[in-house]
Amino acid sequence: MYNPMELMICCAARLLENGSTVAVGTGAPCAAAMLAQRTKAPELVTFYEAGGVAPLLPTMPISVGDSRTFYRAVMATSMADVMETCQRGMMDYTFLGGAQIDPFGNLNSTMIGKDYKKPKVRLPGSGGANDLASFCWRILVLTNHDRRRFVEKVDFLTTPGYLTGPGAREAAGLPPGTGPYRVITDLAIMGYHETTKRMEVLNLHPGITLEQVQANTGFVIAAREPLLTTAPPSEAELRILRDEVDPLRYIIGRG
Amino acid sequence: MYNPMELMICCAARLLENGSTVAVGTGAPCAAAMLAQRTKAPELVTFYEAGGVAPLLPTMPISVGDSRTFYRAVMATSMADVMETCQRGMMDYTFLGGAQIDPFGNLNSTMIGKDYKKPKVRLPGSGGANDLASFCWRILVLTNHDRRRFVEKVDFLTTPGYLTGPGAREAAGLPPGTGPYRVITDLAIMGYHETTKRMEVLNLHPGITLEQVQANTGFVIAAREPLLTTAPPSEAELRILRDEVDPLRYIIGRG
Amino acid sequence: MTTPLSHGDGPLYADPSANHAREFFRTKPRALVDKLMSVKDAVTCFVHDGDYVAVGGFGADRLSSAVCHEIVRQQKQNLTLSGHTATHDFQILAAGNLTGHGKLIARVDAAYIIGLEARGLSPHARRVMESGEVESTEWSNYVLAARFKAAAMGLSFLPVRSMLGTDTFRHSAAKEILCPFTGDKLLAIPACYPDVGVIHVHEADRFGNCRIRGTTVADPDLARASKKLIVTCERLIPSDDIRSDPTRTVVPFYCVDAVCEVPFGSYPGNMPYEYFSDEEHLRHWLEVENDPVEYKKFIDKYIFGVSDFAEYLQLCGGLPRLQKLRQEEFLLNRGR
Amino acid sequence: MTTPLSHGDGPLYADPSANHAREFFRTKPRALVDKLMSVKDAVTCFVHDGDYVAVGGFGADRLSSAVCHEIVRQQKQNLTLSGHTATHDFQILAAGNLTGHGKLIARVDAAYIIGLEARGLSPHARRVMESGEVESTEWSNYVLAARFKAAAMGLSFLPVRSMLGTDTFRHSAAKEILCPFTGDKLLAIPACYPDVGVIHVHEADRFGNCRIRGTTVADPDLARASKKLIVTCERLIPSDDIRSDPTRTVVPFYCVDAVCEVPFGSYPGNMPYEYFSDEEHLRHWLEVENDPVEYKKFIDKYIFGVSDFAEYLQLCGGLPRLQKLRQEEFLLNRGR
Repeated sequence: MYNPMELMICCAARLLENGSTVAVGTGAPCAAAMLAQRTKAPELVTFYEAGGVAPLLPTMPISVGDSRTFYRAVMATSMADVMETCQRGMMDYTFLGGAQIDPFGNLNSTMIGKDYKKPKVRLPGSGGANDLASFCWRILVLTNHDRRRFVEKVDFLTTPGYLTGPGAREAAGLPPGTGPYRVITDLAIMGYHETTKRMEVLNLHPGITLEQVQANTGFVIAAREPLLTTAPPSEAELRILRDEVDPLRYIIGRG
Repeated sequence: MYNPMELMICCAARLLENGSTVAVGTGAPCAAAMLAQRTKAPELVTFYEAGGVAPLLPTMPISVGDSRTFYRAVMATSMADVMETCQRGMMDYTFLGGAQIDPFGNLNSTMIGKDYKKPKVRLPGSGGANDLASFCWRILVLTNHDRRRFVEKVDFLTTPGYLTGPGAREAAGLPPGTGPYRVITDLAIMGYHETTKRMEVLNLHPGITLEQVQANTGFVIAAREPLLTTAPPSEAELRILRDEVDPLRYIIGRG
Repeated sequence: MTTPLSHGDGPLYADPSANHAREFFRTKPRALVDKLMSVKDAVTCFVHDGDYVAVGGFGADRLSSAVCHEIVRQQKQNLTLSGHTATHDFQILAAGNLTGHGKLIARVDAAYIIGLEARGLSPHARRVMESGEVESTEWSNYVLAARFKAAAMGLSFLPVRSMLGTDTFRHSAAKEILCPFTGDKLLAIPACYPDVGVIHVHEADRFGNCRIRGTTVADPDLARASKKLIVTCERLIPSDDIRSDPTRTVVPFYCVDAVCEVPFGSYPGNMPYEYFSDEEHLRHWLEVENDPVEYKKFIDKYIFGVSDFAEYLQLCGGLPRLQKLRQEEFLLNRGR
Repeated sequence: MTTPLSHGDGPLYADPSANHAREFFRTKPRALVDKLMSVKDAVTCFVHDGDYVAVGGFGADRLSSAVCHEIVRQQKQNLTLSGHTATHDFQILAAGNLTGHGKLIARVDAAYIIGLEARGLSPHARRVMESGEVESTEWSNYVLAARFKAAAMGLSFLPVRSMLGTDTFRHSAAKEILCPFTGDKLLAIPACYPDVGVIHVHEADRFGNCRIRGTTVADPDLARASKKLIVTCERLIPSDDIRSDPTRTVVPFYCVDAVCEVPFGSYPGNMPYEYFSDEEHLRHWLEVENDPVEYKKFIDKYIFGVSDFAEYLQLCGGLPRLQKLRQEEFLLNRGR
């Protein structure tokens, strides 16, 4: 048995190639990177926005800048150095999230409402998300799947996905070849259509139907053929995740 | 008794105000800064282009980047940090030199000849001189006085003085309020006319006449009234210079 | 290029002119003089109503909590804040808004505000931002860091490649430009020269030469960019120590206006290699903010009710509590 | 602005495109793998005819002499050099020109070349530059450092405020621009992404994580800017040492392609905290250059006549000589 959070973390971990670089944050993405390093990607190199490079985490960080993020790291540097390493084209993956995501993978973490000067709900803003989504080659999103989150149009486009569609990132001046790659939820794994750049379902998690995914998505979502079923977490994955990565169940306890 | 180099170093040292900053190199400028620190400007802060800040020199550096330039320094940093400190407006003085200097204080350290592609004599180039002359508030030149060096027009304008005259630095985009300040030679101390920005004689060294200065200058040079006579080195200055600053006579031995 | 270049519509809160900054820096004192003073005096002397204030560290990590408390305690008004990874710092300073002490925060360059990362959002900071009494302009973390970098370099702008195509750009004060060499579209961001910078470091001498262990975040650039800089340090060290290893100096004395020795000065935040964050206290602070009446009591007790940061530390459990956090930082409490 | 914006007429030797560089960096290996190899293998693998080569340090200070010798020994052809404070490095590499080994230096971005600071000018390097066989473009030291910085930042250009109004600008490949915020005239300089960078550091682990003591000059930016990077180090250290104090790492492994342990690898230059420069040897080198026949014998003996840098050190006096230079560095010879 496993819970949805455990499955999501396993899915994310499987996407990270060995010998690649990933800018991670706290929480589930951090757990995914740790799991990847202990399974198929021992040479995965993790970066933390505040300056930590390739730490050997003794425990889950609470902040992207706390001392765990450079515990036995190879380098403790500046935010600019990490971000410019991304801007230079050295960062393969990043994990992002947001209050809203649209069919093109655009993210909102700034505000809910219509009037910027008087938001219904003020959220933190971009943080480093806009930068990482602009610079890194492949954007991964880990999030729960519900209609309030998966919306046709975000209230505020904080962080760029494919913007208005094919070619829009390049036209805006963003580095070519970058963009949203996968969205991993408690229901499915989504990718983006090669030509339309709209989100589409690639994998359904065990027991989940495409109808369920559509019902929990606030825009029309297609499936890429052949539609696959996510492999459940292996015993080895679960053991490592539970015993080594998150023994205190900070993250997987939320699943 | 003293030699011309000793006098030049004393003149330079007297110009440096206490509590000010100066970007220095090796040789006479370094000796001048050391002498100033031991006389009227104990709080003079020295910077070396390669990254040394406020060292306590155990001996004369051979290179602007050698380990003496950050011996017991308060900071050993990067060239960019030092240069950007200058660009930010924090550097009061810099010492520069060159194979040629013109009436507006423009310097040539790149080449002698007419054809850039086939120089008669190739020289090192700007080094950091162009940057320091662009960024620092007051440019000081320490040099021997002869007609081949003081020319109407430099073969190559490596490093900016007042360029073509009043307003030219600002029109070129250089930071306002900066520019050549004093030229100290074995004959005299020159400044620049407030409105024409042309070099003019301020002080004659003891025993030197204005005619001698003109005879050794390849352009017409006026004198500012009242024309002063340089005070000879005091006994205290000479003692410190000879016993503490340059006991091995590396610099003053050349005078 | 067929599409015209666009620019953000947000207000610009700090003069990006390098020439104006140079005029200021020309007059900034450069001598190696003693700058040791109390946090109270430093804030009195160097933080003025209406100032643009930038706080270093990364949210609650290596944060100068002591200076943030003192700014609130002295009821500074009408400040503009740089919201560069602002977490607990923003939360502390927001205590100067909507609590009967006037309006401390008037404007914010927002990249990350009102949140405390994984800990959740600050209810009071949200109330402040949703009240409409604080103006804001949007940026990203890197761009705010790069705005300090532009200033540290003595420039009026730098190009970057983020924010393009987004509402973050639309609500910023950035401008699109074309690279003069490649023709590529880039974002020009204005330099940010704060009136006052505030950083917390591990060690400093009385002249202001500073050492930081671990990540520097944006502090070296922020320090160089700031017209005036207040440094708090865990430990004052002899200047001889600084000179014995100048490689370790990351902020030089000539950037610094005040040096204040504040042991545990990042509490309740994490000070790398010194003590971990006090998550209980931070959780309590977040919880109490849910009720404005309770919250007012809370800040009356912890900020306005004490005369300095040392008293605040006493209220929070004093040395025994700090010893526990030190053990947590060094993982000495594991398996117990 | 009434005067039109101008630009330098000099050729640009390195592609400033950040997008092209990103395509390269996308494929650059990132794993923590063993990169230990000989200098000979490093130069064979990573320096190719026609490459743009950038050498770190400050002239003879913290110079990777070993790699410069090996490039000459392997008779690499048609290189472009970054002449950023190039003193003894330029002097060594110029041995590949006008000495019967083809043309090693074909182009140079010149900020400081052919001189050895207070030691005087190199007669042979001058002959090379005055022969007309080497093309050049003019820059300043800071601008070349800033061109590396632009590349390290992943940009195609940066603005600076020097070179304006001079022949240095006229013979450069820079361009005037106006600040989009202030309207001030600035100089846009193209990013420089060298094909190969070469640096000498105090300590490195086998993956390429590097520590430098003392001034870093432009090396951290040069390392990040370079598509391939050769590191020589005084001492190889365990990776555990690196991880025990990550604050001290100034160049991370993912920038590095080759790690070569070369004790005294900066000889005859100065390696701060290790050994001082061998001024006698440098003076001898300068003097012998006056006579092209003697000079040819000299480089035949010291460069072409040895198989590696260790043999060169032996020829120069070996350990006893190096011990003397170590005492000089630490001022242990004073009063003797």
